[in-house]
Amino acid sequence: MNMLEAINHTLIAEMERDERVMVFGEDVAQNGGVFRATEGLLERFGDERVVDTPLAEAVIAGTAVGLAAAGMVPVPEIQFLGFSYQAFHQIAGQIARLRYRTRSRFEVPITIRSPFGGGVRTPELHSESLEAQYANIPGLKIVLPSSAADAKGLLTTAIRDPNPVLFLEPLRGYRMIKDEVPTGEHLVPFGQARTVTEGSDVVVIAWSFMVELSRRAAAQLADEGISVRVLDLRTIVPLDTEAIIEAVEQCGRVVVVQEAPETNGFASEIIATINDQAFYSLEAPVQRVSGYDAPYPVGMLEDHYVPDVERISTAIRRAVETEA
Amino acid sequence: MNMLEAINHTLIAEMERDERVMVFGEDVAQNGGVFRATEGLLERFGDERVVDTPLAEAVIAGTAVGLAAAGMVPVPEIQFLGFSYQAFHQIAGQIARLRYRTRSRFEVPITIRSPFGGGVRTPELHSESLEAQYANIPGLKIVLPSSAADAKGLLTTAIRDPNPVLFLEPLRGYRMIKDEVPTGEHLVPFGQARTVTEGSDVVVIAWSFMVELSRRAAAQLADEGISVRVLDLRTIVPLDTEAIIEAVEQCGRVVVVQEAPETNGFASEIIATINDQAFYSLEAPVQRVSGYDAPYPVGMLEDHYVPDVERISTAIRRAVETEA
Amino acid sequence: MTDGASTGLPDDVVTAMYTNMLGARLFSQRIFNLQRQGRAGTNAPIDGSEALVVGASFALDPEVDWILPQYRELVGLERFGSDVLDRYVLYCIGHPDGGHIPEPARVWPPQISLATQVPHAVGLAWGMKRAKEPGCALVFLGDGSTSEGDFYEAANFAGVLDAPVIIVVVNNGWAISTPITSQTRAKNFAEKSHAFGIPGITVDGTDAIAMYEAVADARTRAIAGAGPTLIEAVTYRLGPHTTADDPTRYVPSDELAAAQERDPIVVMRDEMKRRNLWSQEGEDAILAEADARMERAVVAGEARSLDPAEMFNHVYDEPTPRLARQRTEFQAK
Amino acid sequence: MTDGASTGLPDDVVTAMYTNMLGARLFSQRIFNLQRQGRAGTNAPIDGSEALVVGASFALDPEVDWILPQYRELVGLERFGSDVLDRYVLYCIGHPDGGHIPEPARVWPPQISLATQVPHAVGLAWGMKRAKEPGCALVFLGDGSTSEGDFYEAANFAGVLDAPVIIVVVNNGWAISTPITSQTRAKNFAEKSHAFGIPGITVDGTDAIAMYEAVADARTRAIAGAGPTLIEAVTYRLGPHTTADDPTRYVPSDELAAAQERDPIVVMRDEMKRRNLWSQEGEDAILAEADARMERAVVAGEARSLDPAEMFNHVYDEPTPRLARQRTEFQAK
Ligand SMILES: Cc1ncc(C[n+]2csc(CCOP(=O)(O)OP(=O)(O)O)c2C)c(N)n1
Ligand SMILES: Cc1ncc(C[n+]2csc(CCOP(=O)(O)OP(=O)(O)O)c2C)c(N)n1
Ligand SMILES: [Mg+2]
Ligand SMILES: [Mg+2]
Repeated sequence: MNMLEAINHTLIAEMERDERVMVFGEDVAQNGGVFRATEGLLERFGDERVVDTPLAEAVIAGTAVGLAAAGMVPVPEIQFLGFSYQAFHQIAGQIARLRYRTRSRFEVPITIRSPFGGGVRTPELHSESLEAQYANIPGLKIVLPSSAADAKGLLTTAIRDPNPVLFLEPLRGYRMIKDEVPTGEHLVPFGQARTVTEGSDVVVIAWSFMVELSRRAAAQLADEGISVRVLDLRTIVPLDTEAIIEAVEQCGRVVVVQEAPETNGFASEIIATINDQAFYSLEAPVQRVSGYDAPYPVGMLEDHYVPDVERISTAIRRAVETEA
Repeated sequence: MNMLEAINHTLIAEMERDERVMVFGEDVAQNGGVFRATEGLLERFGDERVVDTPLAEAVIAGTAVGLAAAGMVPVPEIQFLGFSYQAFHQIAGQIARLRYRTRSRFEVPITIRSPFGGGVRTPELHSESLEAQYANIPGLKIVLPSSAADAKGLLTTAIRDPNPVLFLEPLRGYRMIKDEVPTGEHLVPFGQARTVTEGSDVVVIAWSFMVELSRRAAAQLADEGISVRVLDLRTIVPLDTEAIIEAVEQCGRVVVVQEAPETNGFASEIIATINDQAFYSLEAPVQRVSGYDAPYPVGMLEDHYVPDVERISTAIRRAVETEA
Repeated sequence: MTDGASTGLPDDVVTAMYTNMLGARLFSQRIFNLQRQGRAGTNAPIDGSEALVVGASFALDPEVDWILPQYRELVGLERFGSDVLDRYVLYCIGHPDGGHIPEPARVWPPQISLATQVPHAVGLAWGMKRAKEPGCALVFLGDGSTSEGDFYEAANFAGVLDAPVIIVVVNNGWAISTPITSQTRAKNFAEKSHAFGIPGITVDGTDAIAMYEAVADARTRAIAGAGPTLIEAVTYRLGPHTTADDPTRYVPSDELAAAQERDPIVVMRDEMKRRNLWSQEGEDAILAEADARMERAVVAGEARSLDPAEMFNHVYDEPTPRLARQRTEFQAK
Repeated sequence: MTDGASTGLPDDVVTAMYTNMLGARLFSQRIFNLQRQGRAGTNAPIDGSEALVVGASFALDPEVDWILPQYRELVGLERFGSDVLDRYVLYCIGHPDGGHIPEPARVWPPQISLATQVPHAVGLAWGMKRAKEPGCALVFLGDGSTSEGDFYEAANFAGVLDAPVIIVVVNNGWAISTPITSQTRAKNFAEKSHAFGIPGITVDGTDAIAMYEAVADARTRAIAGAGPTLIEAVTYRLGPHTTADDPTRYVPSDELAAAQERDPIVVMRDEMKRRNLWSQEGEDAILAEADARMERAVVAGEARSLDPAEMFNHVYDEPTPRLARQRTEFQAK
């Protein structure tokens, strides 16, 4: 099953399980979503639970707050993560804080789904990786599945979580990523990283589509005799610090890969966390592979911008070659 | 002169120098700004250049784009940085990118002024330190003066810079920070950190009001025989990587202080930068002092939340005591 | 403008409204003074909004309806439960429990990020409609706040949804120092309803009974499934914007003097007199009781304990490992 | 609705407009096909908007006025300079120079983040007013885009500023799959002008001459200092939303069939015929020339070189040290 199908199935399963779950956003109902992630929901659950909203991201996010207060479990979609900027004041200023402000009188069991990431020649603001801009905002959980099975397991957990969750789906992986998805109920807990490939020379830490590229780099380097562990964070908030420490202790050498611009991307936080808690296990500086500090570029340039297997492999080689 | 006066004088000087400069925002004209930063501008420059806008941050930022295209030099004010969230899509999605998108057909010489930071019992969303959320957005420059003299020198540079600048003013320092301000034209270039106090055992890297607290901690620890260098970054984009490397090489031990929440604050980027470029000079892990990963709290709790001299001193002691 | 001529409202209701209005002003003044004494943070006095707040709250049913205030209204919502005031006092003195108005009071805490509460109200009304609950949601926002995108986006969506929501624009002439003429060229704020295809009316917001009636009508429509209403309540801000403001810098004194003639307390007192319900002793007794009530709130508020580690609670239902680590470090200090 | 009955527009202007409209549709179809051949990215065809785009552009003065498009309009702006089309072709094939429409063409590049261009237009008009420049700014946005806060905030501020701006809402019935009935309950989009206190009119957007006149009037007002105008141009989206869309999933076929009766090209062709300006040969010649013009644009566009390191330019006027380092690393690869 591909990731899109896994998401679609999970939405159906959760809507069947809990009739408080509502899906809404731009083009999610009649059209089944511009990528068909919400296909068939309208027919199945009716127009009270699956709603095409006006073209207004702030009110999509903002009404979710009120719906939650009315006892609903809102699963709004922001059509592309770049347009979550229009809702930033509601997400960062309201959704993330309502529980805190009201000492839990109002819970915020909202899951905001949104695709992001490059490599598929989308127009401007459709491809940006913005997870780091959200990671500095306390109160949100930030989930980035890299496999279809995890998409199911993490989305199920997200919808049932009483906290607000940003559920970020890799656009490039929607149809490309295919794997075995458990049938029946399947929950993946937040804050538990996944070891994608075992290895002992170096650990590559990644999330979302960069996990797939890191896996390919690892496979390639195995032929060169480099044993690469790939660690998929799955959620960046909460962060599985223990898994990171353990991997650093065992491998001593680290590469962090992100699609976002270098400056203050989430890779910086990983490096800072390693500095705080596993400094003495480092045998060499952590290598970071990032997008560049330029806006996400247009189609003819994007393959140069987004990290690829080659750049990841180069960084891995550099990590293992650097003197201790 | 205090920082507020320095800002006010600089605005007057720049508006006198260049009649394209326009100041606008909520309550900036008739009322001279809620902190009086724009006091007297209306009387001096008239209501074509000093304008009270409707209460709408997105259009304050958005019209600045158009004004710039018409040849103006817009210096809009966002009353408190927390409300820049309402303009996030214009700042991050438009202002930061217009030059890039149009290959410099349209320049964006906009300086957005905004106060931020805690410690003065303001209501919700008035105290948040959001610089890290902007630092991950290519195309912006981010300036955070910590002295009155720098407020003048950096604001002058900002207004004359043909790129968009976020000029973030420490609320707590407006009247508290007083120092000698050069009379006449005074420009401080971007990307050049300032050594606030010399020292050789440990370097404390900070920006904005945390520089003042770090200076106090350094003074205090001098009595204990610890020689603390305090480095004020002044601008986080561009970042003075050279000054950071040099300080790390000389001191070997580092503390980074920020008011923002720990996770993915700009301190993370400093640590990542040190990892990239000065790893082998580190004699101990970098210590980071931050706000906590909770929303900025209400008045009775804020002194517990914001880093203070004591927390900074503790971190400095820990940095020098940690074994190499 | 809907006229506020007195109607069939029973005398005891009118007296209760007047009592509530007097209390609101007194509570507000006391909190203002607490700030002056360094015992409370920045706060925004209600002066001028008493009639429209009390009138609206009396037209609602506290058992089924919701109120989402901006920040100026909380002292006037006694009818929605005494917790509202007690918690607002905590809020003003900077205690985190001030943001928690306990059940069953159907009132949201103050909103500082202007107009963001309008989408919340629309979402709440939408949810109530879906759940087939009987009530409606009423949201207050200021004239200045109508310039924010959130107001328009939410009011427009409310129209599409036929959501049972009442949007009350409190036109008090000012947004801090910015007059309504710098805010919009719309003929009035009720006119903005055309953009959403919903009814919009302008009410004399200094007249509690007029406000009562307008909200009662809107509520009837909302509950009948006829959708939202936009109510512009016209009044004048009789005090400073907040404790941090100096209105003499910008409010024309003649305009203020004219507005004071229509002080909502005076307007309602006249109605009380017309109905032979008013006496000086009665007024003194109301004020004395309000004073005692406020004193209790302040004493209790200031006595309320607070563990600084509270700062780490309620970020999530359970702290993340990192937050738990930060709390441990904090407590070890 | 303003009637589109033909007026005193000279024949040569009408012919020029028709030529422009035919070209617009042809260019759009060619670019659509490029995407199908894998030679261009996602793009949005103009079908249905030709009359309103060309009508508007003819009512403006390319020497002094500005146009801020959404994304569907750029193929129709030949009057503002041939660079507009050439650059739009580059834009669609993913070349960064596509975003740079060189001077003196007073046209902004496509805007993807919907409605964000409206504040830009208002700011530009505001600046022109302050600079006492003679022109105005015209901004296009879709029916769906009117639901965004930016539209309301900007139109409202434009009213306060008396900014010389013309806001054209292209009501083509759809925002991707979302019909206007899910977008708003407003009677029509011109009604939204009440919220801003500015004139609002509804025009038949399939009639280029009606559009011409409406924009000409609005421009006269704008330049006279009488402030902004909101124009709703009513048409119907005759094609898919973009190359990525399948409208058969949601567009009722009878509705589409009815709309095709009012195809703007047909409407204008009828006017040409009425004026005895039309002939099959004439039409063929126009199309042949447009075809050749487009061919040149595509050939030049596809031949245009591109250094991948361009990706690091124009982020700032001068790269920051970090960006310069990244560029060096990139080039060393
Ligand atoms: C989004 C946002 N922008 C700016 C502010 C700062 N601010 C606080 S109150 C205020 C004026 C509000 O005016 P209005 O909406 O008319 O309400 P009033 O105070 O008159 O009751 C402003 C600008 C804010 N709190 N939130
Ligand atoms: C802020 C934002 N939200 C969502 C989108 C995704 N999107 C692209 S086009 C579109 C529909 C636009 O409809 P309308 O404004 O009516 O213009 P039309 O395409 O009909 O010309 C949507 C939702 C976007 N580009 N920008
Ligand atoms: Mg007001
Ligand atoms: Mg449309």
